[in-house]
Amino acid sequence: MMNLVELFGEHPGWYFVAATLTPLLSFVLILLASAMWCAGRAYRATPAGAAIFNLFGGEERGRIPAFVATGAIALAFVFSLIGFIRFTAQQSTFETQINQLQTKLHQLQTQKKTATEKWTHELEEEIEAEEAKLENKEKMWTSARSYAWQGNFDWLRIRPAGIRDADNGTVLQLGFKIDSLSALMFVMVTFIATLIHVFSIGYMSEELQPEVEDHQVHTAHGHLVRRGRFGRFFMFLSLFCFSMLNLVLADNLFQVFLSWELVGICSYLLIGFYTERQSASNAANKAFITNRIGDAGFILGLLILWTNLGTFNFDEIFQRVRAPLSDTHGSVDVAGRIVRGNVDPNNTTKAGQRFTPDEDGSQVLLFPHRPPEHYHAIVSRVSDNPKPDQHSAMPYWLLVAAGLGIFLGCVGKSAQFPLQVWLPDAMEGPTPVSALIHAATMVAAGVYLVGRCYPLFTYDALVVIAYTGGITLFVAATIAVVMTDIKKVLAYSTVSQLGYMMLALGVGGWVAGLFHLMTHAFFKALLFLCSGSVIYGCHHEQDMLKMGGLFPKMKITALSMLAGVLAIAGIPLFTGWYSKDAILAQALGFIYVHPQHLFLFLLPLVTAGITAFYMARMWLMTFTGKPRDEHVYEHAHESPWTMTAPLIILAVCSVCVAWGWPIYDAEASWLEHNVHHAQHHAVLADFGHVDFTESKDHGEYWVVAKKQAQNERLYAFHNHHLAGNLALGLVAISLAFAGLIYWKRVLDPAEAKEQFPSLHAFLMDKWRFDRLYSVILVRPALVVGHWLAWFDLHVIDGLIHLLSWLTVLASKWDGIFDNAIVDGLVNLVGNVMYDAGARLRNVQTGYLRSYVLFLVLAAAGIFMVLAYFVRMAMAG
Amino acid sequence: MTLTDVLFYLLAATTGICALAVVVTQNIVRAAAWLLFTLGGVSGLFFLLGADFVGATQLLVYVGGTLVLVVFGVMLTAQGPFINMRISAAEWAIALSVGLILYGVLAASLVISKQLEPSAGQSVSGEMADSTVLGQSLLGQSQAAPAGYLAGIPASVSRERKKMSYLLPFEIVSVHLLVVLIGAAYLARAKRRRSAVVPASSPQRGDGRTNGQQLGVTV
Amino acid sequence: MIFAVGLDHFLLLGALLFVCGAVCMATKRNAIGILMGVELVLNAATINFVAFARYNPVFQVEGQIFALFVIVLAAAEAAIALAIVLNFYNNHMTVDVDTAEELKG
Amino acid sequence: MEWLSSHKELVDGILAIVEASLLVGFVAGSAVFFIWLERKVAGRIQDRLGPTRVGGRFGWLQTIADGVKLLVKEDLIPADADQMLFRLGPYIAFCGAFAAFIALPFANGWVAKPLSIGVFFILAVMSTEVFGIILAGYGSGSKWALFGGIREAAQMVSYEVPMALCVLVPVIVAGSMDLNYVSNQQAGGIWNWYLFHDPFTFLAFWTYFTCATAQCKRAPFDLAEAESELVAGFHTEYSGLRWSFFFMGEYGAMFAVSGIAVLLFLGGWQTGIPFLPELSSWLASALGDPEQLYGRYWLGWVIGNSINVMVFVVKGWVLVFVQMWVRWTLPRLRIDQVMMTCLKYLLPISCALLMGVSLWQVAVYPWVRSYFSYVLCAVCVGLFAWMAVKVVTTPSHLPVSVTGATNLWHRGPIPPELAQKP
Repeated sequence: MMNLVELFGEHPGWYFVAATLTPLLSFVLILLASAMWCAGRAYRATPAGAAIFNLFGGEERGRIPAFVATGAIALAFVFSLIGFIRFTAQQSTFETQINQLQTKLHQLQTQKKTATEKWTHELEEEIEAEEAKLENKEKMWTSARSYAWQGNFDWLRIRPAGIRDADNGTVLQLGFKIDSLSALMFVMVTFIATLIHVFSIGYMSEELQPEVEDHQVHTAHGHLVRRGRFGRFFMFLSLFCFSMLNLVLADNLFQVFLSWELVGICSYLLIGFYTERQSASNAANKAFITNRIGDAGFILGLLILWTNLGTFNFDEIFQRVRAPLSDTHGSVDVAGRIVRGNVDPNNTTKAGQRFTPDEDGSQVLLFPHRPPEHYHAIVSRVSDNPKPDQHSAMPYWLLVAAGLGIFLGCVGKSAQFPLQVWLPDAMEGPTPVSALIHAATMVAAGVYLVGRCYPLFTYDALVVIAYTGGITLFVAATIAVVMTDIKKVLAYSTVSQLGYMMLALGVGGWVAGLFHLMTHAFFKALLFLCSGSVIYGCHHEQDMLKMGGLFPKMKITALSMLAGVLAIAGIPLFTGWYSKDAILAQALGFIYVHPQHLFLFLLPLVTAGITAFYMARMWLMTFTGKPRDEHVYEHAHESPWTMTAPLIILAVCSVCVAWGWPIYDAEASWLEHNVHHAQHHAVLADFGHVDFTESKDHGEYWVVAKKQAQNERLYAFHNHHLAGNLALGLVAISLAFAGLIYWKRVLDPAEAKEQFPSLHAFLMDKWRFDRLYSVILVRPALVVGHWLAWFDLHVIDGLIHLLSWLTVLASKWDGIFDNAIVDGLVNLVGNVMYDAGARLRNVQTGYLRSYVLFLVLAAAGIFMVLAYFVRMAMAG
Repeated sequence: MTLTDVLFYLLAATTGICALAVVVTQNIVRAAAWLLFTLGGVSGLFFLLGADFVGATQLLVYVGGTLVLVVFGVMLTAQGPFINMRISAAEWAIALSVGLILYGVLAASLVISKQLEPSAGQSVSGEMADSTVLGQSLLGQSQAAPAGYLAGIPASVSRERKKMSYLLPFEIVSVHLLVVLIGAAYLARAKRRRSAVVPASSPQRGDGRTNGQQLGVTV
Repeated sequence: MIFAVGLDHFLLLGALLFVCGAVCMATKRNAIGILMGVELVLNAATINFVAFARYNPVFQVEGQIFALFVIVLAAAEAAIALAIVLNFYNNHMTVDVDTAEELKG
Repeated sequence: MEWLSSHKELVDGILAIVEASLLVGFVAGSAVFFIWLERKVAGRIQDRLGPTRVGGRFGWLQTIADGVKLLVKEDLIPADADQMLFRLGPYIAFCGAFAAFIALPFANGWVAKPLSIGVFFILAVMSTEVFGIILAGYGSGSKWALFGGIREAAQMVSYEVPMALCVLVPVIVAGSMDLNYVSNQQAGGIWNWYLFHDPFTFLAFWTYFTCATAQCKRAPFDLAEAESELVAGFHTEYSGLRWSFFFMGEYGAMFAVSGIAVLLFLGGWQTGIPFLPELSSWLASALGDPEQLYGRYWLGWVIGNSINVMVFVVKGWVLVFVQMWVRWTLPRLRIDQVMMTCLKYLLPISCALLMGVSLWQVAVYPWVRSYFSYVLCAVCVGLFAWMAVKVVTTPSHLPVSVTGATNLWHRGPIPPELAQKP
């Protein structure tokens, strides 16, 4: 116990580990309980079995699993809250001190500029002292962070035979590294997950009955009747929470990958929760397979990184890829950049190969992640065998491929442009699942990973990311406009919001993207839960064409959903506003520098309007106007408090979770500042403004540095309001438009449908993606499969039959040969032996004493021989 | 011809003669008695050599333990008061000749080695390791023989010794003893079936002679 | 002078005991007599060990240690052998080893 | 002096003979004394007087007379006996007991052969005694003798084990098997005796003494010569001098085991008077440094040692007396009970004691160890004093001759049913 106290006191990072493990614990508990239940049920004829069966719930297995899971996740939330508070406290103290030092240093330098000669050297001394202090303080902060907020241990270590050195061999580690991003993610995930657990207690309540009738599955005897799966649902939820938190917690790519797959399987299980429904199982398979495609890329990326960098740890990877901030000779100009160059393999010496820096060289310089005492960051010779503690080089295209591979994984997980098809179908799962997985957390995992791995991505990779995001957000938004299923609309909006995030990351808006991730998590969860509440109220009616005018029936739901709608639409002072403005501003700054990428700004800008339109459409169609379906309308009712309470909380959150002071300032959001702490210096190096006035001359690297030095962020900062206002204008217009159509009924959507039937069909058909895939992927696969089956059936089997026939034939002859010759020989030998034995047996008198005599004789003989040999040896 | 030599010759004579007596005597219990003197003589030789501990152990284990066991064995398997199994003269002749051959060979090899290394054997090491050293080397604390080709070490050369442990053999022997204890108890336990049958229907019992089963109660 | 006792004398005595033991084993029909022969042989070995321990300073520990082990193992051997003899007696109603000729070829 | 140093071995031989004869004399003498003592003790315990007439008072010549009788008795050997073994038996038995005295120090450094493994040696040679008895029992060619011999052998062989284990207990405490060293360790106050050293040695003493009694085939373990069952056990067929050899052996063994007990547990020749060593050393330092002291006043050293011898012998006799006391007080066990006592109780107990004392040495707080002996000593002395007081204050029945009662089986007023009989 004492140890635990010390552990959490000195290494508060373990709070997060605890938060990660609690859901796992609940998962295991529920699993064991249900295992016992099943065992007991199998033997419930016997008294013992019956006892166990009743002990673990009997026929009516109440809400206990739900309470266990909810309690676990709530506990996790408490843990991560404590951890978060402690982390922010420590961080803020250190950073205030560091800022004070920096300001003082700045004052001194300005003084030095204006001072007279006689004071200069004293000032210089003082400056040096201050610099030393600053460096010291930063060192302290890093060490404190690594001491308190990081930790890892070797999970398994596979060595090549003979290597005993700890640095060699394959080491897979499990570890945790907490920075403000992951801390925030923890709080966010656990908080939302807790609310969603509470919500699901209400929403899944009908699964409590021992017999549930599934109206959507038709069997020979009418509807399918099955056992309720309340506990299973929460078990999956717990497992899911564990894997998601573990993903956030991880400090190395391998752990991320593990939890990545766990998340995938959980989403598979939850999407296919209503297994009996064909659509559900199809959707589950679809999601899973689509993710496999992405994960193939992920694995490729992992392999490339492992082979070239020899480590999975984030910090080490980044230290190897990106130039260090400073080396023994002071600050480095290309600090935090990817240094490219050419390696001349012919010109190799003992020191290694010659490396000539070049801004578009074919190789990338890899830096040591355990630098020696005295070293020069940019070297002209790299060792030709990549060791983690010395300079080496790897092909540039491989780095790009690795980045793209990992990004492909994220594309699959976050349903980006080529692979976005699975997410809308995933709405087959229960609505809380949709809320938890497909809005708040799992799809966020992709974005989170892109953010984590940011330093890995070269400029080219980033551009790809940005375009993927752009296309995705536009496509999804357009589809969302025509969807009538309320959950599908939300699903597409999710896809498009994720596109926003990806785009932001691509254009260097690291903070903006992840900031949007947080805010979006809140309001999207809110929206989904609201839709869930609506669906629940309307007895699992999801089609908006059958709703309408529900506002008086379910006020709380309607109002909280309105908050979510406004938030996602980016109305000022709602959370969405801060993040979306940041993204747009970044995109604008980006195209200022790279005008050729104009679309990267236009698409999000336009889509902001579209978003506002379809969200408004959804809300209005659902809650206003006159009811379209009387049956639904009469039965509609407000949900129980377990469902509404989370709605209210989330509504409040999605209004004010991003506020800062002053509220009206889009850049003063505290959430954003907190995310900002975690930003890797590579981001600034790639997109930030670099000041060359004080930098020392490092020969030709100057050129590289200068050419790479852009300042997208500077422009973004200056044009923040421009972008924001443009978007706001569009939003206002589209809101008004939506209002006219769906509220005032000035325009009729049906007319628009008749106006552009082809476009509508195209959009309804989701841009024909599924059809395209089935044409170019599925059908060819089937055809090839048939060919292969035919080949297998006729050619291979034929060969095998032939072989077997030949074998039989041969073995016949062989049998003859065996019996005649081999056995003959063997028998001959056996007979000889037998006769010999029959003659020799007489030696075995069976009398102990004769044996002893033989022994003694043998001893004598041996002694004679020995004596003879010894004499020979000694004498000769 | 010092006192030690005299004692040696006395003890050696006792030992050898008694050993021969063990061989020639036909009565097994007398053989045991002669064996007693042989063993006693051997332990006396140990004392003479200064190996007190070994000598005492010899007495305790052999005379106090093994011999008594042997006599028990005699009496448990006794069919008459004086057991007597003669063998043919021919066998005697063979055995004796073989034994003589062996002895000749051994003596010859001794002589040969004498010729080869005249200094061998005549050097008396000043001090015999006392029980403390033995105990320590059984615990692996003291120093034992130097590694190397044993025969290659000329006598009277005491060289740098390395630490070597007899702890493991010691443990093994103890465990071995335990196993033996159990095994012997298992093997020798009175067979119910037999002990039910034997005393009644054993022809060579009856007249005032002892039989093993009765004594088995006492032992 | 020849009477000065040296290593050889002990070795000769050991050899004598050894041979006596061997012959004893070879001539006794009584199982226990054979056991006695074994004891003699083991004692011969012990004598040699201790004599070496005395006359070769290199072995002054080993000689005694090995002698001890020999003694202990001899005791164990005797116990087991007697147990076997008792079994033998239970099965054959005699301790004449010549009756144990099941292994006769 | 020259001559001595030049003919060292000759001198050694002569010395050996002298020492041996001294020891034989002691053993024989003590045997004589013990036999007399036994008869007296037996008599007293059975409300008899025991020998009174021979040699005037106390019948102190009784044993001599018996000896003469034994010498002149006919020495007969049964026809069915195995002559050689029959003759051999008593000598082996006696030698076994006698050889124990070779390593038994009577005083500081006064020991025939100082051995670093003295106690082990003594146990070893005493274990050979059993063989003589077996031979005697077997050689007599008599069923009774054989039974006695076998029983005896079984009993002694099995009782050796717990006895040796108990001996190991103080050996562990002292860290040596050299009896001289062990008893020097216990110099000083009585609380330094290993008896009081710790609870395990304390218990070990009693266990050892029990085993020793059985080892000497003394009652209540004297199944070898259980008159009621087998006439006289292994020495049924013996008479005359051979028979007396057995008895010398027995009494020698009794004194030997008692001597071991004294040396290991009861401080050997140490008087147990506190501060005596300090006193003597102070004296020595007052008179000059010890080496010179021994050089100058070697006579004083001899005298002191002679006193030690007396102390030692008296302690040994006391224990022997206790053995006799027990013999005439307790009834005889059955053979199976004897074996059970050894194998089922004494053996585990002694093992436990061995482990316990080892743990005590390594695992107990030093201050506990240092103070425990005082406490235990105080308790024991107190108990002893109380017992003594009790014994003295309880009225004891005087022997018949003194009371003058005519009816040996009945004491006090004659009961009426007896009185009415004519």
